[in-house]
Amino acid sequence: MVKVGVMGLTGCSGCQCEILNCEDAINRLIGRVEFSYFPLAQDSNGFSDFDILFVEGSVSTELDREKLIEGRKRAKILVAVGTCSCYGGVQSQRNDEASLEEMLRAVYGEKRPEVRVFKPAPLSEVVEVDYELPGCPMDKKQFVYTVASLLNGVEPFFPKIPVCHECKLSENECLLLNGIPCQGPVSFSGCGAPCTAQGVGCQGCRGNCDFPNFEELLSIYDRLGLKGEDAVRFLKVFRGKTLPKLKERSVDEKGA
Amino acid sequence: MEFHIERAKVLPKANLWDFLEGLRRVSPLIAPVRRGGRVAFSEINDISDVTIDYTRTVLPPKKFLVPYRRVRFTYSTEDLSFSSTFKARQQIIFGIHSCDLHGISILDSIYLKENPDPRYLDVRKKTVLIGISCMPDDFCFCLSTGTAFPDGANWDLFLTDIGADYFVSIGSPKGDELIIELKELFRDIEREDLELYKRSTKKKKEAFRNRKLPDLERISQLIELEYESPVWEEEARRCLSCGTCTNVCPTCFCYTSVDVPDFEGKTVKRVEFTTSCQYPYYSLVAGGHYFKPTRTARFRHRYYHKFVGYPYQIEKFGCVGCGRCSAECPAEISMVETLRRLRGEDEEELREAAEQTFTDRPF
Amino acid sequence: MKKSLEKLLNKPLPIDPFKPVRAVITDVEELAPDHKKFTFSFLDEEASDSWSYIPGQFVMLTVPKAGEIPISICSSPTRKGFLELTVRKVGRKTKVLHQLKPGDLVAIRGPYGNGFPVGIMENHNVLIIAGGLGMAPLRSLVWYVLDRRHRFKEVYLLYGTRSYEYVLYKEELRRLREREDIKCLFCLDRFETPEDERWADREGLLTELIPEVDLEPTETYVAVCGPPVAYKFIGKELLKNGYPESQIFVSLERKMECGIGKCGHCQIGYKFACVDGPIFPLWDTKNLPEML
Amino acid sequence: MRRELSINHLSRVEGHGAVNILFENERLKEIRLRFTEGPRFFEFITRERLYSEIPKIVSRICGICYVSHRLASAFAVEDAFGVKVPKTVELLRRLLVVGEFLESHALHLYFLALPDYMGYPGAIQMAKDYPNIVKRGFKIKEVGNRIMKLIGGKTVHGENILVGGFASVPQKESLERVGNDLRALIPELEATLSLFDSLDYPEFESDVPVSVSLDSRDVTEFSDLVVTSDGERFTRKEYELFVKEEVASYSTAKISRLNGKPFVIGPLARVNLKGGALHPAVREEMSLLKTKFPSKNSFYNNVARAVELLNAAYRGVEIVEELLESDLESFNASVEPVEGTGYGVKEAPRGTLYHRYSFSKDGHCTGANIITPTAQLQSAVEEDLKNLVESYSSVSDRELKKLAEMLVRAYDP
Ligand SMILES: Cc1cc2nc3c(=O)[nH]c(=O)nc-3n(C[C@H](O)[C@H](O)[C@H](O)COP(=O)(O)OP(=O)(O)OC[C@H]3O[C@@H](n4cnc5c(N)ncnc54)[C@H](O)[C@@H]3O)c2cc1C
Ligand code: SF4
Ligand code: SF4
Ligand code: SF4
Repeated sequence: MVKVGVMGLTGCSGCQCEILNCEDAINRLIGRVEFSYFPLAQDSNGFSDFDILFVEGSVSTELDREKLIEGRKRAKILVAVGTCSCYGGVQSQRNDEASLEEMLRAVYGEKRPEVRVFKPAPLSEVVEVDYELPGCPMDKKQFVYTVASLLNGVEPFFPKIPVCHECKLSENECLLLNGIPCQGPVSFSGCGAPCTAQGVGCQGCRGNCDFPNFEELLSIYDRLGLKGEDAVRFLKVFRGKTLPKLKERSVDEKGA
Repeated sequence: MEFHIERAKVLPKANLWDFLEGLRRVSPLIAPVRRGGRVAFSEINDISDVTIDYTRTVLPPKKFLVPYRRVRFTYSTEDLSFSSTFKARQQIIFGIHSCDLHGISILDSIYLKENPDPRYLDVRKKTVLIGISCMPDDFCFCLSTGTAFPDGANWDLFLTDIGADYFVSIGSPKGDELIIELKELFRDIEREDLELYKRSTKKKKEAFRNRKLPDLERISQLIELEYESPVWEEEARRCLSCGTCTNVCPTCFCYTSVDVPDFEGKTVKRVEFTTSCQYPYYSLVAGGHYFKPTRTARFRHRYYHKFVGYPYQIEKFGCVGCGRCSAECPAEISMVETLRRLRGEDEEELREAAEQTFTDRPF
Repeated sequence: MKKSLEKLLNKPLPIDPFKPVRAVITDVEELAPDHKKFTFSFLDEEASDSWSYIPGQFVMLTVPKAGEIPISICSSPTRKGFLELTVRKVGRKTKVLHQLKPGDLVAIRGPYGNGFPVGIMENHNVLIIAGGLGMAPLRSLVWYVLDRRHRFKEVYLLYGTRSYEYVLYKEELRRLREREDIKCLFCLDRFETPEDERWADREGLLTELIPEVDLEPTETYVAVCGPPVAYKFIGKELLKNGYPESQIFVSLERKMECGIGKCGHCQIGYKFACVDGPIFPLWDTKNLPEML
Repeated sequence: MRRELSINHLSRVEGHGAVNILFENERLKEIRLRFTEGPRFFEFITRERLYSEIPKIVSRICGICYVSHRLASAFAVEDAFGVKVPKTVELLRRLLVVGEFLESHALHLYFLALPDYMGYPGAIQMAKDYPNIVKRGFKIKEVGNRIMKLIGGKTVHGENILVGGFASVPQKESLERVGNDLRALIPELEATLSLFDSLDYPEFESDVPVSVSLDSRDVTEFSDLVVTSDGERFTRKEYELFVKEEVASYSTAKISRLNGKPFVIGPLARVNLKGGALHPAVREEMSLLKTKFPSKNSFYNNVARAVELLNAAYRGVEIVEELLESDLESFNASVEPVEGTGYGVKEAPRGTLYHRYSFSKDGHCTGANIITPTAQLQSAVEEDLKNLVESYSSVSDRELKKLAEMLVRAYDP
């Protein structure tokens, strides 16, 4: 039996829900895989050795940290699921704009919770992560593919190509050409571009594709009326610190 | 005076819908359909969905010949026996514009000349291509690429709008069979029809007058000689590397393949999916080395391949002037503009060039 | 309809060039860290008999569950009944391959590519220059030439790699060095262990060995394979020493998915590494942009 | 003598909770329900963001009831800017809520709660022996997911739920399919109701003084008014006057009190307060149940949930029918930012939810407050736990722990 764990740190449980939404996969996994740790779905969660440990959520408290470090020690393969665990998630979008103290004051006033808290951080800042499945929430199909690959001892393959790829191949009209700010050209595909299919600009929930051209995108936004800081904040929601400092990039740096 | 030609017929416009209905009785019918602001080639269930009057679809009809995602094989891990359930079906694709027909003949050369792909051949043999005439918009430059008219290509029927009727050219025995099958809808051509047909050619050419068209004379050499031109970098600065230009192109063919095992590890699917030379990973090899490391290199490569690579491989340009890559580009980069800048043409010269393309074309 | 197109479309369906044949691993040898040599034999006798190739060609190897990779053939067509591939572990698919053992099944299609122009090399001197893993395809050429020794004039083998630890085919090379009919010159990037010193003729780069070759350049065909960065320097040095650029052949690698000119990844300028290469005359490197 | 019972990690609840029960000299000294979930600073990260970004950001508060957060925040923004949405938007939003309740309640009932009563650690293990029951849970969830995906774009965090309406709306054919799905689901939901009605719930009487709910017919309708079992009524603007939040040092969730007292929200509170307004077919079904409403037994939250599930499907069918007759062309209102503050309340699956935002005149958020059901339930659940421990003081530690867990779970905090 392959031992699988699903651990939640600080997040919205959306990714764990998506795992529970994989009815087919779960049914087929029963008998091959033992969920030895999955507190959202079951009691008796032994913290034993894991063949694969999926971790959702960002590291935001001392407890998160301890659980993650312990999990890493016991896991042969550790997979970060969701944007929180891969990049820090929405909660980390203003990490660079304020100190932890300011953040706490904005939420709790002068009192402080007893637990020790940190600025929300992705797993990779604390432990080594083997694979990342970003997305808010992560994509079910990619999850199933990853599980299937790992069960077979093969690494999953996710080229970081932009969301435009999937959007165009679904024959959607380009939203940018229709005046709607969209992050498709700079975002990592794999979701099947569900948002753009509905006429909502891609919000970049899966983070950056390889060598994104933010500068050109910002100048397009500017033409569409999304200007200055607002445009940068729009890009920052899910990218947090993975959004590069924009002014310093030039076109012919490697891959640019 | 008796006037009789068997290789063309006339379809009164009023009969078009009956014609489509007739086609659909023969085999599954694919035709352009309007959805929201876009037109897409789709399988037709209801003839009234068909749009005759369109300028360009987002994706070319290529998707019905080479699907963007396809399973090449399934293999068993126990005995490594490779099998494929693929079976081409009969289909009619109706309403293809001239540029796209030329696009298909480019694909024919790519897939069938060297190491022919049986799967493509199977699909192609079972597909009937019916073209229709069109008028250009600001993005079209098929006149430069020599693909504005469907001369001597690979189609079965071609409908040219001559006012009240369609002038139907018959390009193959398969096309002829369809006409015979539905002969009550057609009439023989008369002298006036031929006159109108000739005039329609002129009318389409006229529509390109006073338009900026790229001059493709010696373009292959020019691109090689201007390989280091700053134009590439200037244009590439705006490029988002989003791959739209290649994904919508009727002649692009690049793909990546991955093996996808099932949970039990018993069978594996070999999946091929369309990719683009604009993506960095396209040229990434061991040691993290990118053969096309910069956006400029990737941007330039597309032009290089279209105008230098294809001519070397298949003796035709890889561009049919359909204008999709420019019309769909989110950064509004225009192929015409880039080529024009590369040549260093100013407005005046450009108009001259446009005149010239009327008379002689490279292919 | 155009004649050419009509001809293409009227052909009967060909056999699927994407479909590999089955082979079994008969031997695995660890050559150096992360480098293994695999020996295969075909399950199907017909495939086994009809299998022939030219040095410098490659195959598409299906690593079960992981996918297909292009790998140069390192055995010589002069020795029949088996096929050898040397593979370095660099990523997803090669990692899985390295776990396979004798008796395991794989699937192979090919051979692909043009290979070295062995026909026109006959009756000339042959200078073989290998860097690192470039020794793999050139090993095929070495044995081809040695097995038909009388057809060639002088033969030289220059081989350079990181350190003794990374020397491939150690035992074989040691024996080659003892032969009279091939001259071997070996170098290592840097001497660090006594073994390094014992093994190599020289500390330094391959380019430094070239002037030591005692051949009439115009009478010589040169075959080069190594890391892409080395080509520029090796090419320059060869030209400086008088070797004509139409007689120098280099083997180039690109990303590759299909091996038969359908996937596009391997384009080098206007050529395809898989069907127009992977062996290119040095002249092409001047004229194909981004060749190196 | 001290005796301490602690459940460090509550399983089968969304988020992270822990319970500490402290006895001194055989008497209950203290009960603490702690939420150890890391803070995510939503009140902080929404600041300076454009109003249009708010629903997207706060959606991430909870992956199960994200529709509620998105809608409550959209209500608040629309309130601040004085936006009136067209009828279609209202209907589609209500249909979304149907999807949300199907998904969330089915998840809770079948996957989080039921294993307790059937004696399994979780639904995955239960599936081996009761495949059909678990399958039913999946099926209900699936229909909910399909609705949310159809309208919102994704099953979780659909980005099409925006201030002012939607960027696009489904085709009529898809809506018809939803209607059929819902109709086909009704027998399954009836079976669910009788299953949860038939379970053996622990004997228990809660003495949390007040129940609170929105003043709508049921959860599939929206309202700006809040009603309490004390007969109090107040508007969304007054919410913070009545419901006061404070920071408890031991928990990262804040604690709320209504007029200084703990209060309950959620399925049981809603059915107790507004059960009479449910769909007639549901009321009929309810009259046949073993369980009688109003009920003071918090474990009956589970039955109330099953009641709401059935009601959601019936209402969903009605909404679809109305949508099919309405014009699907106008699916968003124009939104022009003005300076001001707006309020939004909504019944989330686990209880009443409140959002407030202030905006500068160019539409940047200048302040936010979000009161989640979890925060509001905290003191009520603590109160209930106290009561539970006192009434079951004689049972073993293990059993008591188990009971405490089941009780917390019944609230699905
Ligand atoms: C004609 C030809 C002959 C080759 N001969 C040999 C040989 O004899 N021995 C040998 O060890 N290798 C050879 N290679 C390289 C070999 O194909 C790659 O190392 C292999 O495909 C990597 O696969 P992977 O899945 O393990 O790596 P991946 O996980 O796919 O990638 C790991 C790294 O390898 C790169 N890579 C992927 N595909 C290729 C590729 N086709 N070529 C080079 N790098 C690639 C990736 O970009 C990445 O940087 C040859 C390649 C070509 C084109
Ligand atoms: S389209 Fe963009 S926002 Fe939507 S799921 Fe994909 S990456 Fe996320
Ligand atoms: S390169 Fe552009 S214009 Fe040319 S065929 Fe392709 S999409 Fe059309
Ligand atoms: S290399 Fe680029 S331009 Fe050429 S066919 Fe491939 S994707 Fe298209």
